[in-house]
Amino acid sequence: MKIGILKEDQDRRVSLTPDTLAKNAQLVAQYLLEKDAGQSAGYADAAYGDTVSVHDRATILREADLIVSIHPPNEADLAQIKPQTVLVSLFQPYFDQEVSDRLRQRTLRAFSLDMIPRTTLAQAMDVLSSMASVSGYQAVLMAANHLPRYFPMMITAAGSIRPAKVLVLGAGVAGLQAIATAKRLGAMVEAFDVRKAAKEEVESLGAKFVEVAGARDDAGAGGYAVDQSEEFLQRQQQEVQNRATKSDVIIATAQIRGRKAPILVRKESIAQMKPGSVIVDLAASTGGNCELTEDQKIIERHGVTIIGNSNLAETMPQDASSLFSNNLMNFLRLLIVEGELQLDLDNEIIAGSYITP
Amino acid sequence: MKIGILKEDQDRRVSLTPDTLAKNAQLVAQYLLEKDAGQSAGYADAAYGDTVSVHDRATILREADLIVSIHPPNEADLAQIKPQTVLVSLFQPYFDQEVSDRLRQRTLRAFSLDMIPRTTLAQAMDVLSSMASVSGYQAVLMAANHLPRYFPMMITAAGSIRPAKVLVLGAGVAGLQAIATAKRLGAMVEAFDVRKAAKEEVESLGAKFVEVAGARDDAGAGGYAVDQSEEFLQRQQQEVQNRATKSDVIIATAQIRGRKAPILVRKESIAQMKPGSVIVDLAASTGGNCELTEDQKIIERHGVTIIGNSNLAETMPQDASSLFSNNLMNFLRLLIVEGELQLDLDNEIIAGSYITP
Amino acid sequence: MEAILQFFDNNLLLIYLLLFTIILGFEVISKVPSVLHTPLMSGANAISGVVIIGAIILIRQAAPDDYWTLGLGTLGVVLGMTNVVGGFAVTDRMLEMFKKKK
Amino acid sequence: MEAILQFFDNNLLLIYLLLFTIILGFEVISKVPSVLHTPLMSGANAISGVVIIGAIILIRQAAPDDYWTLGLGTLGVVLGMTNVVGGFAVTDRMLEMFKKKK
Amino acid sequence: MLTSFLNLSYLLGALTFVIGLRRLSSPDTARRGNGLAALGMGIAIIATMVYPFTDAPNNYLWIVVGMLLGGAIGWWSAQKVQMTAMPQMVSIFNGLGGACAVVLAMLELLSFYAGERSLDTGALFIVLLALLIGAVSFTGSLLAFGKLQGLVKDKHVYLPGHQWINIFFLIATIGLVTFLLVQGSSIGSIGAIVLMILTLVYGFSFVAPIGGADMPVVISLLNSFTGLSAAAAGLIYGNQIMLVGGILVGASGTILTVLMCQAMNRSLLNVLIGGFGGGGGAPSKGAVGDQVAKEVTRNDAAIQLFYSNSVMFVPGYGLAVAQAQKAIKELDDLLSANGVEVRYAIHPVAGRMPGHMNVLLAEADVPYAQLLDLDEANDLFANTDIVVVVGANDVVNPAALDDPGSPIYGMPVLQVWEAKNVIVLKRSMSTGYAGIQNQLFFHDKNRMLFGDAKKSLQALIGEVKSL
Amino acid sequence: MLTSFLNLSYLLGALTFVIGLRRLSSPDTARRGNGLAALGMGIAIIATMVYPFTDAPNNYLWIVVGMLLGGAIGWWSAQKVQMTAMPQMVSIFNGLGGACAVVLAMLELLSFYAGERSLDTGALFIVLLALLIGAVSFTGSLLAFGKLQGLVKDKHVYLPGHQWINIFFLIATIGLVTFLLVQGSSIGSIGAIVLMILTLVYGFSFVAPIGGADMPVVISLLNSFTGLSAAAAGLIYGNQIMLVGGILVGASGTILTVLMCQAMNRSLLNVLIGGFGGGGGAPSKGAVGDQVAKEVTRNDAAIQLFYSNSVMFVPGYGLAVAQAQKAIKELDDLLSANGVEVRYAIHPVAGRMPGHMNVLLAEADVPYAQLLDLDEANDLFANTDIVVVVGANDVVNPAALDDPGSPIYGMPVLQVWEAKNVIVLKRSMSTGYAGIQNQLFFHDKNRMLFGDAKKSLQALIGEVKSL
Ligand SMILES: NC(=O)c1ccc[n+]([C@@H]2O[C@H](COP(=O)([O-])OP(=O)(O)OC[C@H]3O[C@@H](n4cnc5c(N)ncnc54)[C@H](OP(=O)(O)O)[C@@H]3O)[C@@H](O)[C@H]2O)c1
Ligand SMILES: NC(=O)c1ccc[n+]([C@@H]2O[C@H](COP(=O)([O-])OP(=O)(O)OC[C@H]3O[C@@H](n4cnc5c(N)ncnc54)[C@H](OP(=O)(O)O)[C@@H]3O)[C@@H](O)[C@H]2O)c1
Ligand SMILES: NC(=O)c1ccc[n+]([C@@H]2O[C@H](COP(=O)([O-])OP(=O)(O)OC[C@H]3O[C@@H](n4cnc5c(N)ncnc54)[C@H](O)[C@@H]3O)[C@@H](O)[C@H]2O)c1
Ligand SMILES: NC(=O)c1ccc[n+]([C@@H]2O[C@H](COP(=O)([O-])OP(=O)(O)OC[C@H]3O[C@@H](n4cnc5c(N)ncnc54)[C@H](O)[C@@H]3O)[C@@H](O)[C@H]2O)c1
Repeated sequence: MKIGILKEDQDRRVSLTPDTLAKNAQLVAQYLLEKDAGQSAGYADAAYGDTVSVHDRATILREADLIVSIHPPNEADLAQIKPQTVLVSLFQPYFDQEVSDRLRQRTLRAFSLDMIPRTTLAQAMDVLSSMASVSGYQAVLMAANHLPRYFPMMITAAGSIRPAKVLVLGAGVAGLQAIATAKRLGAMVEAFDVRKAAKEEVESLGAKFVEVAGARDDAGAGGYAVDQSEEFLQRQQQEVQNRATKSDVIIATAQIRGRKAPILVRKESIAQMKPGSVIVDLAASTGGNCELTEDQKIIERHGVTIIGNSNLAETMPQDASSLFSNNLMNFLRLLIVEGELQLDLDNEIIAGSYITP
Repeated sequence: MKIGILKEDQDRRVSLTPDTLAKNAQLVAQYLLEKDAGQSAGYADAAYGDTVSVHDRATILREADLIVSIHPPNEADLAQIKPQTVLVSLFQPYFDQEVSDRLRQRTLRAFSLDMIPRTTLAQAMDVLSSMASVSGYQAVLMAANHLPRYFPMMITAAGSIRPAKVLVLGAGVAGLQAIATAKRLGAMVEAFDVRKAAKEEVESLGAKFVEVAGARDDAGAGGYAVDQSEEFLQRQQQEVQNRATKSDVIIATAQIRGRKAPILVRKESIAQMKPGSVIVDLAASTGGNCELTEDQKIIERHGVTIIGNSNLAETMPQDASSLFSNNLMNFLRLLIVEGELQLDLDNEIIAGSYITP
Repeated sequence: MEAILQFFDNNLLLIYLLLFTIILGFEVISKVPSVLHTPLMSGANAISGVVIIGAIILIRQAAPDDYWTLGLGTLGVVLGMTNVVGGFAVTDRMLEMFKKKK
Repeated sequence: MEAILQFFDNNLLLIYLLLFTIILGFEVISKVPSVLHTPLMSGANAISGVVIIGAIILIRQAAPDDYWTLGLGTLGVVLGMTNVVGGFAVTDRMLEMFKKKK
Repeated sequence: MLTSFLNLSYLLGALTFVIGLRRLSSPDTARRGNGLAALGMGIAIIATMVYPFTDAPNNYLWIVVGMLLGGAIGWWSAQKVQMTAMPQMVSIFNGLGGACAVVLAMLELLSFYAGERSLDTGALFIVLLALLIGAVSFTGSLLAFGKLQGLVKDKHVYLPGHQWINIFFLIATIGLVTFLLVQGSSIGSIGAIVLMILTLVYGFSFVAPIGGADMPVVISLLNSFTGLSAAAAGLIYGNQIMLVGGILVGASGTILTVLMCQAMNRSLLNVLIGGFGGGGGAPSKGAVGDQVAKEVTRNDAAIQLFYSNSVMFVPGYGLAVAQAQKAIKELDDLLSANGVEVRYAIHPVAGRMPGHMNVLLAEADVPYAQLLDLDEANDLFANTDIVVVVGANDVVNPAALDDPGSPIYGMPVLQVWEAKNVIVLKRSMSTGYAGIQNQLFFHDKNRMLFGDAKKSLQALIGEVKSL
Repeated sequence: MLTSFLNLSYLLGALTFVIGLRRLSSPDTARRGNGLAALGMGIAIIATMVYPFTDAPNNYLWIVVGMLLGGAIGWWSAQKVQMTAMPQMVSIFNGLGGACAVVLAMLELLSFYAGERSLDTGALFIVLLALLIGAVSFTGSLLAFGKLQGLVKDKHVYLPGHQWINIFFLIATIGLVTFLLVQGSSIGSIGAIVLMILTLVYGFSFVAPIGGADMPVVISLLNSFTGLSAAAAGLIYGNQIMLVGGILVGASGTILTVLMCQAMNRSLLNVLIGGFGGGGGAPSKGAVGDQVAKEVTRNDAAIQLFYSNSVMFVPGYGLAVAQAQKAIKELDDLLSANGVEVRYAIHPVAGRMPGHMNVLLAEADVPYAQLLDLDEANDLFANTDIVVVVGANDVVNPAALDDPGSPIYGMPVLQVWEAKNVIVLKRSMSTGYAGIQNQLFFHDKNRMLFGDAKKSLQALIGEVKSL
């Protein structure tokens, strides 16, 4: 079986790294690497060694039996791919609802990594988690870099600096990592979320949980958040408004699967924030938790820097690639048995991620 | 007495902040603020309140009896200033050796804040310390932001990430703050310096000290480093080379007062570093500790990002201004007694910083 | 009452001794770490087998043909000796794991 | 030797008592926190003033005209009483600072 | 001269008892203390054997045979008994000591009633006391043994209203003793026999309603009874070592009983009375359906840890919830200082976010070098003495390897059961994130230590410090 | 009947002594223990007073006058003495007890030599023992008092080769006692007088070479001597309470002496012999030039902290060097748990970099709310019971305020001397970064606790836990 590794277009990461391949030689396969695919992540073509052959994109699209990438190949690429080829990527069918139809039309078989169920068992393949974790970490670093103030408290000869207040909205994977990182840097951290379990999770990192009473429970939603009542959302926004005006940094990560992100920080709240404060909105790609967020942009409004970026993992390409690559490989090892594709639809993970049945 | 506050040219900080002025109303003076001087640091003109009048630069240069700024006024500005005016700024006479002559020629009286002796007593006015502290903190954040890897160790479902190794060269104020910040973020930190006391100081932050035997002692140099023997420097570079090739991040802060910074990281060492590694060179303005550093630039060489910037304090303008401002005010309170300039040359601090006697 | 006081005055030292022994028994134990509760109980139990001495004295002083006393006394010796030997041995085994390292 | 053994057998209970008292004395102190060393010393010192009882007995049994014995005995009472009263009082003062809060 | 020798031996013996007990109460000296007491006992026995009683027929054969027999039985059973069955063993030995006192007292009484010996009321009282205490101790110990050994189920011996039965026995015993004292020798040996039977039954009944879990406390109490009966026998024979030894055991046994209750956070009365009412104790915390996970006490856990060579901590989400990171590090430091090799096995998905455990342990300053990842740890478990699982669950679930029906089948887990012993610290038997039961908890090698992880760790720290 | 009453009173008294001593060894019960022993003593004295000796002339007037006099002196001096002079006071009381024994023994001997009373060799030996031990204790205690009170300088009483002098005294005493025993009453009262003088001198000489700093140990030793002499007197009078009380004090005094030596990390022999050779002890650590900073022991410091209402820590560079941040937090937690209000005063330039203390304390998880900056702290010192300066120096130097010649004159500092007490933890008297001496160390309110900050804090933690 020939596995093609594409170079990402607007992303410095790569989907498979040399280390992963070296550790998983038992996966009987032939790897075709697009030229300079790993370059920007710190993995030169040479690092992949002899077992991997380097080609141009067209060759790979044409010849590979299975093509891996982080972002899905574009339409032009798809046109070049031979039928029945297997694609593994983040197709995000929740946002691009026709994607499976398009792929099926071309008789391609596609697995979307973001559709892997978030069970304990599947965690080793859960790229959403590993990338969210990177994002959460980077979000705090970015905020710290943009904040014109210190994070930690400092009592110095030139005056006493009070610790920065960081508010984390949404305590999923990214949110938790953001909490941990901000705490490490010495900030006072509070967080909130609508999931019941979130309180314990937040407190398990030593941060303060902001409770807004009356959240709708999420039992049965598989760990994902559910829609909340209008009245609740209002009270929540009230609370966020209160906290936001007192915060130096807001890290917004609240998302609801397959829907627009909830707006948690309204214009008015932003206007009341201290000048220089920073909002990092990781939910930007689905509309953002902050009303003023513009996706993929760093803007300043009312003296507040608003960073809209849902792909911060890309800013830490080396480790992010390595994590992605390990996740992906764990998935491939499920998919490929002794060099053959094994489409075991009884397997929850395979069935869940197979978007072109 | 009229005190003029200039807006900085290439710097987001401001030399006096509203908070400082509010807290020091007892200093009988009239403040003339250049328009938008504090804007970029988060201090709008309005924040300065009624006691401060806002003017254009020319007016201030013309009318003020005492002019404060972070960077010295340029020649054009100087030409506009009336004789006998007192200037307080960072003139850096060690680097710009003719500055005092130039000022004296214009019969201006100048105090250079960087010349304040670094005694325990003068610490409250020691802008070098407070700014270096900001720089050390920001250097680590910047490095973390540029490093394509995590700082902390992470054992995750997508593989284990080893902690980043951070090497801090020069354990002065900036170096120590860098050590503390990098440790907070979870990196493994080692540091070295030629001062004897540095070992204890580094260890007092829980980091490892890299010893290179045979350093020349510095007793009597007032805490500043002294030149080292050629042979020692060679062994040191050897050691740095060893450590550097194993480091993910190098924060270079080694400086010798009034001289070119020692080159501690040679080209060859950089070539051997892991791709993606980051060097932040705070000594850039005096030549840099790293052979390839280019001042005020972020470059990539051999896959290593080299950030040359001696003015990182500027990237955290709000707190940096506030600290600077407090330092400056402490100095002014020494200089101005009941609204009158008190040129007490018996005072070590005043005498030390008075560069146009 | 008179008799008790009489007894008290006559056995003053014995009473001092009894009281002091009781206090000593309390004292000696009062700060034992709970990890030692069972071994200590076992050791104390072995000591309570001291009653065997009574059985020995009894037999030694019994008439050689008083089989009733001899038999029961020997039963007492067997019981007491089991208690003593078993008690100390079992305690020792329990305490083996406290052997100092190195 | 014979005399000593004789003494031993005759005063068996007394010897038990002495030995047990000594052990008790050791035991009772053996785990005192060092903050209590001085008060404890002081308290023990007060107790050693029990010798005053000897002086009282002496005087009560002395002839009323034996001024020598009476005088010296009274000296003994004064000394002993000073030791007892002063000792306990001083200990109490030292221990005042251990008063429980709240 | 020879009397002096006997007296001296007894004095020596008594001293070794005191000092032996003293040393038994500190781990460092306990073993030597036990040896010392044994030595003293030996000296006393030998002295008793060789002292030339005037006109005594001696009957050495009987004695030696009895001693050899008893010694052999005692030694043999002490060697055979399993470490886990120690309390039972102690109980049975204790019962035998009580029985010995019964025998002595009965002989004394029989000859008294037969008119061969005269006893004044005081002496008679003491003999009766030896009899009754010894008898209660005897049957009580036997029943305690049975319960601990699992031969007798609590419910088999517990009668409704048992507390009234026991009160009746108590009154009956006191009444009978008073009666016998008043009657003197006139009543004949039947009185003694009735008293013996009554108290034997009373001993059994006394222990019957007390829950199996409280048996150690009961044994300790019965042990102090045996001591008292030995002391009473000592008074009969005017023998100081029996007197002193018995009193010592009586006193220390009593205080030990109280301490044991304290360690269980209960009062002695509560154990005895509570048992009266409860009839069998509360169901174990470790029970899930039919299966019951075995528990370990904090002190046993502490001993195991302290005297092991290598310990592996397996932190999980519970560590984070309990915010026990500093406590785990403190325990680590204490153990390390004693030469125990301490490491941490970090499962990739332990906690609730990637690197959760790393964040916590870094906060507590655990050096990176001590952290092992999954593969490293799995290689090492077989050579690890004790694994301490702190609030982890799914990541140590063997179902991932051996239960194809399990939702986590196929996930790599930390195979802690490969280690020699496992101790799991968690609050209850509830499940973890994945919501599935964990067979590890019922594994032979595993013991549960229930409670909040931080509190449990702090308790362990306290115990280890007291060692 | 009345004898029983006397015996019972004595028994009760003896028991209160035992229990009193027991309680004295735990802080919670110490005060009541002392009261109990005092009560027992009172009962024993009253019983002795009222028991009707057959044909006794009683002479109550003498006794009552003596008791009132002694009681008044004792009470008055106990109330007047300063807290810091307690050991001296104990010493002098102890000496008086010894003197009392001397008086009793001398009276006994005088009547013996006058032929008014007969004593067998054993009894004579015991009387001589009471005399000699009491005498040594008497003069020894007086000298110890003098040394502690500063009335006698070590060098004034120390003779070259003093150890030989003492050995000579020892041999002479033994020789004389043997001689007196052999001679019996034939020698006349001169023998007793010579022995008394000899042993009085010996007591003085015994203490002479021992360094002033070791006096508490010596007092404890002499105290156990007094106990023994009381016990000997008890044997003379056949009086159990004197016997038991004396023996108790003798035994516990001995063990206490050993414990005190251990707490000083020395052996008893070392104190006694070391003194023999050393003649005056090592110079104090706290001496700089003419000035001597006063030290505090760890246990005194711990008591002060534990029983205070508010404590302010002042961390400095030494905290960082010692990496004592976790230790300070642990002590904080312990004190807070006891209701002490704990805060931290952070000087702006403490440490070696801006925010140095913040970094460390954040690492140890000290909540930000507990950190006070310079102005906040200076406002609070006056209401703070104890300031604990942990490895800070320049930042608490009063010279900054009151010594215009000082290089740091004008710098704002933490005015810790405004608090009720200050304890400084550092390793020596060396200077800090600025290289200037610190008058705070010699301040009346200040006490030094020398040693590495982490070790000292850990020692304090240990002491506080034992309270
Ligand atoms: N790492 C990640 O990125 C991530 C993200 C999301 C989900 N997960 C999932 O989370 C699970 C992690 O496994 P795990 O073993 O760490 O945790 P776990 O399986 O969730 O088990 C945690 C255990 O800790 C105990 N516990 C909770 N609070 C405690 C306290 N205060 N003191 C003592 N024990 C306490 C609970 O039992 P008691 O209630 O009986 O005390 C519980 O059984 C995996 O299933 C994983 O898939 C991981
Ligand atoms: N904060 C800043 O930015 C900065 C930067 C540079 C210089 N400084 C200067 O540093 C000084 C700071 O004052 P400070 O009071 O914090 O420190 P300091 O005046 O330097 O005094 C520190 C004291 O700690 C003691 N010490 C050192 N190691 C110890 C250990 N292991 N255990 C216990 N004690 C130990 C030392 O005494 P022993 O040797 O007797 O133990 C020393 O006297 C000021 O003079 C300041 O101007 C500050
Ligand atoms: N099975 C596994 O082992 C596994 C693996 C990864 C994640 N998970 C779980 O899945 C869950 C979601 O993780 P994620 O990071 O991908 O979530 P996400 O990115 O979908 O959402 C981020 C967070 O935002 C929260 N949120 C949604 N609406 C909100 C609102 N209106 N206000 C505040 N917060 C709001 C969500 O509750 C969630 O915690 C988490 O509970 C995580 O623990 C489980
Ligand atoms: N009196 C005060 O209270 C006070 C205030 C501020 C700073 N200081 C002291 O002044 C000193 C200098 O501080 P700074 O940060 O301004 O110094 P700096 O910026 O001049 O130099 C930074 C560090 O580089 C080191 N260095 C020089 N040559 C080196 C070489 N070849 N290799 C390695 N390291 C080399 C120096 O020793 C110094 O520690 C420090 O000791 C600091 O504690 C004192």
